Amino acid sequence: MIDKFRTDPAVALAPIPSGSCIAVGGFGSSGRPDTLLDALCDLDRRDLHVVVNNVGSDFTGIGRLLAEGRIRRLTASFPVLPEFYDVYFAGNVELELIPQGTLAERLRAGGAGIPAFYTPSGAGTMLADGTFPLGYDASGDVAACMPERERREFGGREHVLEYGIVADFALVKACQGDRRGNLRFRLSARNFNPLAAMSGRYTFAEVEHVVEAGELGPDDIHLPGVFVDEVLLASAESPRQPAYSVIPGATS
Amino acid sequence: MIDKFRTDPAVALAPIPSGSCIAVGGFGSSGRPDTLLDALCDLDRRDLHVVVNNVGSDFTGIGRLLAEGRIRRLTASFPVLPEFYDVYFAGNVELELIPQGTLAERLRAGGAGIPAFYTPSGAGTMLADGTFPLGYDASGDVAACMPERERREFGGREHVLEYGIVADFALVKACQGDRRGNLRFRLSARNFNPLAAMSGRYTFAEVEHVVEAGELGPDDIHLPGVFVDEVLLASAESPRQPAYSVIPGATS
Amino acid sequence: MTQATAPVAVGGRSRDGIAARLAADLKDGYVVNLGVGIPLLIPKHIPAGVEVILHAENGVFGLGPPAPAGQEDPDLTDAGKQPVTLITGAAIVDSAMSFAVVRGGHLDVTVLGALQVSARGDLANWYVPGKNPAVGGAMDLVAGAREVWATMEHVDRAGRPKIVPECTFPLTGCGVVTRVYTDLAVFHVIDGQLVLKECAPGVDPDVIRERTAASYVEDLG
Amino acid sequence: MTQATAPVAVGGRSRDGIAARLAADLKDGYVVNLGVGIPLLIPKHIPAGVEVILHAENGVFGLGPPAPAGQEDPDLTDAGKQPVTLITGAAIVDSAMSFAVVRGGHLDVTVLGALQVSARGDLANWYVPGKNPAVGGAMDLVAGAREVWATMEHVDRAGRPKIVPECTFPLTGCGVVTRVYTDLAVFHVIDGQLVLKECAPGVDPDVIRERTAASYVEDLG
Repeated sequence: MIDKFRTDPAVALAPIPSGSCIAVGGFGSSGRPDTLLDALCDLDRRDLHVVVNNVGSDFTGIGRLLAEGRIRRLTASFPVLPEFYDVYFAGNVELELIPQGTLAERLRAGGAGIPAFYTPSGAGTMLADGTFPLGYDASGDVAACMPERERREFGGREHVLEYGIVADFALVKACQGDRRGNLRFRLSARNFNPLAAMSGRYTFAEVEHVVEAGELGPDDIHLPGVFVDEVLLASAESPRQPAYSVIPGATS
Repeated sequence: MIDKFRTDPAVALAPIPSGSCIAVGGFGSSGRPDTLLDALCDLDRRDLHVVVNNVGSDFTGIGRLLAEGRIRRLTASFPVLPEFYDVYFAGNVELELIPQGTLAERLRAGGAGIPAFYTPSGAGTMLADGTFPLGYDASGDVAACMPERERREFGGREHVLEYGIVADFALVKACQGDRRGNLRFRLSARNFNPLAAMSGRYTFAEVEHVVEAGELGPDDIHLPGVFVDEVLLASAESPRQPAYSVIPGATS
Repeated sequence: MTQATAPVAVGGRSRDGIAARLAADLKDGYVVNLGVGIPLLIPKHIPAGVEVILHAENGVFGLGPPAPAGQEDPDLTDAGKQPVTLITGAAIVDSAMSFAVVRGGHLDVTVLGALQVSARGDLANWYVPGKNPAVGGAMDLVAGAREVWATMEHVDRAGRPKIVPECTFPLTGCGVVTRVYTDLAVFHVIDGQLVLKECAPGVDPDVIRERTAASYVEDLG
Repeated sequence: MTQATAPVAVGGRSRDGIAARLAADLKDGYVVNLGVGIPLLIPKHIPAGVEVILHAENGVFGLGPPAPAGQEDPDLTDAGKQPVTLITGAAIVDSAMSFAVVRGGHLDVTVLGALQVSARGDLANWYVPGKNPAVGGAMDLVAGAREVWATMEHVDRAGRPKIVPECTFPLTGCGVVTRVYTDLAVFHVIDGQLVLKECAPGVDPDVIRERTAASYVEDLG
């Protein structure tokens, strides 16, 4: 019988070695797998390449990984946290800055067996022309730049070649999950979670609610269990959500 | 107020000219927009480039377009209908034969602003090397072949370059739709419908059930209304579905 | 801070006035993405009877007003991570689908703040060198939306023109801007050329000319 | 039809026997796509206690048995357009996601019928020149699945070997086959080289050699 449920995050994540590339879901703290990120910190993993849309605004979640010096490279669109930049400019972490839509598409592509695709996003900018500093050295000079993107015209317009991202592992969060790994997300906490899950060669999902197989209808599953390897219950410390508001008839 | 509901298929589809490229949802007769396809035939449109996974097994739906000689080119993975091949070998319709996964991805890519992507599917086969007959002449000789695909290695493996498909129009079928064009599909009738809808510059959806805005929860919409321009009620002649069977505990 | 070098007041629109002027150009049924700054003032100025679907790049189609105090839901935020509400009939998608909409040309308008706009519609709005770089969805939005409307003060706090022959700040996109709404004027970009379409009430075309570094055509008909 | 040239019977497995032998190699938790022909005989032979998720390329993860008479649902078919059922906890996706799973290497095994398999694991199974061409998902499946298991009679109806030095029929994929299950034998493809791993009960290795045109290594340990 297929049973992807696991109970102990420390045991589950133990096979993740230092140095891994890890795709993480969430947009700020919304839909971020804090239970798994905390377990990774507690396991003292270091030298990580973290692929995530943003760091968030405090020292929880990705911010904790950063504060504890566990990140070697961040691939993101919107780091935000000022302390991240201190570490970046000091030469202690690399930043691969990627347009948000390109990042989402690269994660999906990696999971979908598409090694590369062309996009107009970023064409003609310093995120494509090889001048954006990937990292600094200790004296504050640029040590390396992000690679220049291959360019090609389609329909008379310049596009850049972007590569699919296949992460060694993925950490994601969902609202509900069953023993087969089928996941359902809630509202805008969905965001990058299905894409990070697709990108991971081995994917861990924390869920707010463990459900029986069949409780999620076949048309109500946002991500089929084939992309998920292990399912854990989110820590009770994770914030629980109240009912969201629909403003009837409001248009803005 | 946004109201994408239309009542008369003949009036709605009248702006589709002969010669158009039309993406159509469905897998065989499952999820195929027969109400819209019948309207297109009744409007006597001809010389169409139809992008659809398969023709089906009879002269309804795509089969009717074919029987009435309205198709100039078919882009598909699995034509099936023997009469299609009679017309193909007689030089009266072109066939662009595409691996099914590539076809799905090309429709999605066209709708997603990805002009081209690389895939391993079809690499090293006659669907990629420029030898598959696109069409025949009246004497039964090959008049033209499908273009040879650009090749490129990624990870030591050969891939081919495939282009996004942007169709002039799309015809799709859903189970439910609201006035904003939000759609929800039912079971395996979903198939190519969301992708055809994305690919269309202008998309018509026929739905089995018209619902109020808000009746479909925000997490229960399979395709956001932004991809849909007009929504029509499927003809009552379309088959209605009984409840499907779940075999508890069955594993095969 | 820079009072000594601040520009002489010449009238023109307030930030709310810019938002209201732009909102008047939104059409019923438009799907619109709003950036931070002046764009966030737009919703309250959308004309009655005009239904606009507001898109948040984190996957919301149909943003409502900010969440009332005490009803914030951590699972429902906008692209600025602020708790929001939904309109009836809103749809949620994942980030790849959100940007499939954007990149695929299914967004009618994206309204963005700008550091600079060039004579041919180049946009710089994501990065001030020396500060902390972050791009978010800006490059996807300008590459994909059918219309890119830049909103900004006509000159910066030091009085320097922000509509310039060539952007000196790093570009967000090349030739992407289709309209510019400032406190002084409305420009359209037509065939790669800036065209002055409107002066704000009480603002003389000469005032615009002296505060605009880029060349442009006048079409105030 | 071709009785006159039919091969001499040499024992070996029936079609159901091939399916049962292959089914014994499926592991608990595998996600498996089954083609038409012999592969469709596999479900009834899956060992007790082994839970396998059957994938249909039209977007089903968790196919159940064919729909009972009178309970067919036109909205629920398999890739062969036959009415099916779902197992408890099945998931439905669209065709792009269905093939994202396939192409992305998330399918454990695809089991396909074959016209020919070459010495290095090339597969031909989609098209007999002169007949009606249709490809479906075959090229995606062989390109993407972790394992590609070909099932077929060892020789064709005329007695000609189907395991050949080079495929003469048009290829479905190059070097994609990882195992071959026939009425006579089980081969694995290891480092681009066919390896005979098993003879069917009562079948002598010499019989396999004379009915196999491709060179291969024997590893019957």
